[in-house]
Amino acid sequence: MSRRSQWKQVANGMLGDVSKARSVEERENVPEKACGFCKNFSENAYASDGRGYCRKLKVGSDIKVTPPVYVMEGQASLTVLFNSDGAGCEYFNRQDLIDTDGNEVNDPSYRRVQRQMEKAIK
Amino acid sequence: MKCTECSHEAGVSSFRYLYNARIDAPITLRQCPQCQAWLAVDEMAGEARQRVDAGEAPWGKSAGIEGLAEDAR
Amino acid sequence: MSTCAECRSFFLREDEPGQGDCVRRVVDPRQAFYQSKPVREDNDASGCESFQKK
Amino acid sequence: MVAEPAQDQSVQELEDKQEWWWVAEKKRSKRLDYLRKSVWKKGALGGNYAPGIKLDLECATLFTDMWKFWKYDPIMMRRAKAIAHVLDNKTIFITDHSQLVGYFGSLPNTIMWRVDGASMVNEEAYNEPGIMPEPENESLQKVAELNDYWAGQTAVDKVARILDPEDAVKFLSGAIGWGAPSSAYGYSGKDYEYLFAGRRGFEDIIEEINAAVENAEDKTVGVPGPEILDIYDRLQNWDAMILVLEAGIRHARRYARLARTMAENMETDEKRREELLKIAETCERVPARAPRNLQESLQYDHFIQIFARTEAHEGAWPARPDYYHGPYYDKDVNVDKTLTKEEALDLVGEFMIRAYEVGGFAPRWAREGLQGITGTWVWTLGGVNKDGSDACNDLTVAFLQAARLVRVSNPTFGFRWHPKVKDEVLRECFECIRHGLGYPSMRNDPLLIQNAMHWHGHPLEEARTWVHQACMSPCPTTKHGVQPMRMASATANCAKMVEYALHNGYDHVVGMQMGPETGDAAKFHDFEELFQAWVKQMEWLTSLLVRTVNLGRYKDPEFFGRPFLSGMSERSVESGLDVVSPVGDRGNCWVTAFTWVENIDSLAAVKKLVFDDKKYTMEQLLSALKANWDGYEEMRLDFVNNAPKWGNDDDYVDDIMLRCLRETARHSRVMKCPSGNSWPILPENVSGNIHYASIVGALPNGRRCGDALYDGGISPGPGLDKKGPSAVLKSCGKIDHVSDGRAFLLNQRLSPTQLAGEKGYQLWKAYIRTWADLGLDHVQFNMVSDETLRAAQKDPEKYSEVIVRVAGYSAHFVDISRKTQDNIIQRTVQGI
Amino acid sequence: MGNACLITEIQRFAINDGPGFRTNVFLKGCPLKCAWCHNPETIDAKAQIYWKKRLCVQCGACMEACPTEAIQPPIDPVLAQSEGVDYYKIDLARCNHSMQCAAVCPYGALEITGKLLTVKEILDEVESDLPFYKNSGGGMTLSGGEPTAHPDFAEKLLAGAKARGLHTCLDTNGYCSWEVLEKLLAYTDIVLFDLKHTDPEKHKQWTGVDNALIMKNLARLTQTGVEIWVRIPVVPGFNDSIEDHKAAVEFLNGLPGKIRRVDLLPYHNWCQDKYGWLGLDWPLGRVEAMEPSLLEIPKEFYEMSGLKTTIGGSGFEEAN
Repeated sequence: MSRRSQWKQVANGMLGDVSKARSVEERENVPEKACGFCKNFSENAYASDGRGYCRKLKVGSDIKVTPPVYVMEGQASLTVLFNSDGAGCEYFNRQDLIDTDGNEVNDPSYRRVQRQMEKAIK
Repeated sequence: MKCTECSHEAGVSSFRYLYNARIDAPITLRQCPQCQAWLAVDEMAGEARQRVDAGEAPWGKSAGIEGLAEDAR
Repeated sequence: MSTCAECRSFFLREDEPGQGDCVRRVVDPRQAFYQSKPVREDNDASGCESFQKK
Repeated sequence: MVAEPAQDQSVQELEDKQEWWWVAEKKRSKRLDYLRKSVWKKGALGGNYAPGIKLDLECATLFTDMWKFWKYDPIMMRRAKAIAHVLDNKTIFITDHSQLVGYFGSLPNTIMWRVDGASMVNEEAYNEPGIMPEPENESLQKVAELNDYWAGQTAVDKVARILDPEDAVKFLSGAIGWGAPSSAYGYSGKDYEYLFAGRRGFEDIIEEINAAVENAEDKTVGVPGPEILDIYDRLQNWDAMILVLEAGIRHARRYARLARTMAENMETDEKRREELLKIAETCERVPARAPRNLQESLQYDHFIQIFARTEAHEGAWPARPDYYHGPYYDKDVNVDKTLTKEEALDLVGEFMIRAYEVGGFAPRWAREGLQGITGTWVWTLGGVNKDGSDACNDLTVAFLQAARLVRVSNPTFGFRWHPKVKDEVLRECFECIRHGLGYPSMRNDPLLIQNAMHWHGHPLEEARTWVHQACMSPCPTTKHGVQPMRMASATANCAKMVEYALHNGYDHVVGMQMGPETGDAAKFHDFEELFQAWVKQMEWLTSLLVRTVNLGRYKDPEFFGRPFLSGMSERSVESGLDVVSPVGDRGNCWVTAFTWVENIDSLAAVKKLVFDDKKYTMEQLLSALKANWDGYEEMRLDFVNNAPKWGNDDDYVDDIMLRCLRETARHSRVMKCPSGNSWPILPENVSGNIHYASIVGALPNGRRCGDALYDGGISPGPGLDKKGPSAVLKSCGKIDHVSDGRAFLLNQRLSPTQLAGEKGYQLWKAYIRTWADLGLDHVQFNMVSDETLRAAQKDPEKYSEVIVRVAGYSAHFVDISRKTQDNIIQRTVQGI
Repeated sequence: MGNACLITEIQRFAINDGPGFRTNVFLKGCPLKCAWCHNPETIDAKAQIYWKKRLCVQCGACMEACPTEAIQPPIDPVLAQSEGVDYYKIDLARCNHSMQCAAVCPYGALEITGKLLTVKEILDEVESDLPFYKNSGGGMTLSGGEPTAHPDFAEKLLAGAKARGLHTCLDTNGYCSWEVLEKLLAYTDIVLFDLKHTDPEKHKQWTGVDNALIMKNLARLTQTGVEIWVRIPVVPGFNDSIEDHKAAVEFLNGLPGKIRRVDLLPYHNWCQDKYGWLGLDWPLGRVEAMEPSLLEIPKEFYEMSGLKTTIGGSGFEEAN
């Protein structure tokens, strides 16, 4: 894969899907095993709208298909959303959420997108 | 390391690291993963010294460095 | 049907026929102010909560 | 709500206790008191908006409706029509007791939403709890619809699509840079020389445009040829400018109408009725025609700011109010005597409050990096005239006095100090600092003028018109000097340079290969190898950001378009080009260097303890860093305490600072902006040191991932400047503030008790003279005691008005996150 | 002798010890034992060890390193730090000042005070604040301890400073032979002269020495024409009564020559940590610091008698 096409794939994960039209339901829905509840989720420092990285899986992985595709080696991380469904991912590792009020400043390993999280923890 | 509040025991690094009271002192603030209390930790000894008051400010989550490491100048 | 022209908050514009300003006093938790919004005189005001007959 | 002061205490008692916020409350007029307390604070508390602040859906909807309707128009025209629609139809308001009007949202408590800027930001708006107007469900539905419509066609979406995908991913990781590469979120300078010095109103500008159009049309109906082809586009742009300027005039007249309606139908108080009629008269005059008095002049300026912000989310507020409004103050107060000093002070105070009120929705990274404020409204005071004579006037003094009465955290002032500043003016500056405002920051005028000439080739007379374009960087307010679009995205998280040099370009926090592979640091034999790796990372990081910004600027007229700002620019009125087009712009770019000094202290620590003393090996150091220093505390303290630190007048580490700066300056001249000019660096932080605390990994200066970074610019690490303020200034003075970079931020905390009374002023004055002699370009002060700050942490209600200097701006102490508060307290108090 | 001396601190940006911004050089060793001394580490002429108990975690590394077994065995750190405890890390009677303990302490809890520095080393550091002196009329202040206790070194240092064009202040208690003082005057622009008490008994009781020599030296000094700032540390129970001030005013106005000004320095106890670090008990430390405003009335009293007087001795009182 050329350098450009490889990075293009990551860029699409960051920009393409997220920017496409989504309904209120799609935005609000938080699956039981959402990626955002996983210890491996790292929220993007640039956007606090729920997009982030998986710290385990690299680009090329796909946890939506069965069986999931896991790519562990590579230059760039897999981009996922807070409310991507991680049910099928064998690396899902739930963590206790703290600092759920969003007042504290950035800590990407712990900060999660506010609205969905507040709904989910209630 | 042992939490002074709930006695949860685990390695220092499994206590969530918050920040240093002062960069030039061995006291840091960490959070107990079990009871979420904020602890002043002696990094040299790997021991939790005391619970740290999180303050009353509504956004004052990472509070409580008052008096810690005050003579570490 | 009641129209904006019949409301106490309506002030007809001299320079634009049929146009007016809806001017109301508002007191929010911090400050008091007058607000203005352009409306047409024949605007349907039946759904307007602030409607007050002249 | 502001807590009540102790009513039984006299001003003198409060002054003795240095409770300046209560002093201000007692001293200011009833009008200012009302206006100051009634204003809605738009800056976020730490990360979240204050209760009651709502997203402005009205303007976003109006804008989108018209944008959809005119979908076949060229972008400038389409935007102009959408803006005009907003200005003609949004709700406007006049607050009780106010004399100046204009807000860019529809109600006092709303934050404007730049819906066409970036779909990422739009998604954040959707996700932000608490800011949806009631009923929430309906608002959410509305926001979702707007987001769906704008997804993929906002300005930043368009730029991101054409960026190199590797650059895009790395930039958007948030690890290395900040800001957005579009004038949708820029800092626009204003051509004040054209507007104010030129005494032009919008009608005058429209006339000039019409003349230009006539001239151009002669060609488009004349001899065919390639040279006339781009005139067709320019004609569209000119039309767009006129359209939006006319909308501005109409918008002001809506206020005039409202004020008259209030005066004639509602107001019973005779005095207030007169004021309302004065407002009406003012808004009938400006912006259509040039102002005739102080109120008109201030109102004109405010309208310009509001319209520019209706067009784009401007993150800064470059202004030089004493210089441009001074003649009107002089005329009204000193010559015609139509205003008393007190009345003028009310206007000036309200002018600041109206700016304080302005705030748009900002994404979380921006709120975290600019805690407590909505943008860097740094207004420029003092300085020199074009002929080099002292430009300070009575209005300079009035602004400094008004600042102490209204005590807002935004705008703040940067004062252009020069040797000819009169003692009475300098005393006013000092009073502001002594009252704990944290501003004005002091800027070294002769030096910065020289700097502007050195880096960007501004001619002397133009360089002398400079204003702060954001927190720090000077920019002329002239036809070719003014920079219409400075993008924050050339803001580098510099600590990553040394982090990547140590980890072969790999980012352990983000989990990506970010920088170039500069070699396994464990195998470095000497300091030179490490330093060369650092140089490569520095070049890579700054180049990536500059590429992004350059492309954003180049494509902005195509992707965004600024008809209003173009109408404010002599260059655009003359040429018919979008003002953001680099053509005819001399260039005034800079790379903001966040978290810079970490590089210096880290490199010095490695040099000393690994390569010179050989106390540790590189392997040991890398293991400790990988473990985030966990289990290596003794070694960590060694790296903190036994390695030389910047700011102690120690050549060992100061020389490393100079080497790093000079390598960067060399690279600055290689990188070019779209106008072909250089990209010098400018170390400063705002509160990015907190935002980046968890994004920068462990470093050899002894910090762990999670610790606040240093407070920025060239300020030494908090508590690490052990030799006192003179050593700090000496270290900083080794930097060539002309050729090593664009400007250098320095924070100092001074002890309030030492600066009490006349002797305090004398001490400060001697300090400032020395600061200037040593050739520094900037210094700003925090002068609030630890005790007060600690008390404010415990009892925020009671201390809600305490202001502190963060970095490059001031904020109310209670509005910033606890981590930032602690970081400020830890800054060494100097001068005890 | 005289080329190097033990220095406890070179304090830059000092603003209360002579005009303008100054660099204070603190020499170690003083013949007086003032009960209120604010710099107890400067009394002893030898290098000493600070033990900062709040930094000490009782790891025991110092005990292993000490060649004379002068280190107390570790106890519970909480106990060691508790109020009123008499535990002190070093058995001062056995300590031979090998400084091994300070060298090995990983916590920085043991620290040496007193560093041997040469005239050149000191002046190089002092000179680095030249731009500050230039803008404020500042310079070097030689302090202590007692500079006149090191006559040769003090002379070389002051002479060296003058040779480099620096303004100099000599901060002295006046307890030395006239010859020493005279020798130093040649290189001194301003003498900061401590006046503690006019009563010989009380003086002896609180400082350990008689004041006759001091008062004689001050009188003689006023005849030389050198600029003199008399500094009175006002200590509760010692010299803060109106009678004490009256006596001081009388004495000062009875001097054969003029003094430039009087600085009333309110007593404070901020230095009590240092006593603790040295293992010394400091009875006066329990006396609360004096509010500077309490000296407003005495100040007026001095001024009414024609003496220009300040509280706190700021170097910027007379700046322009």
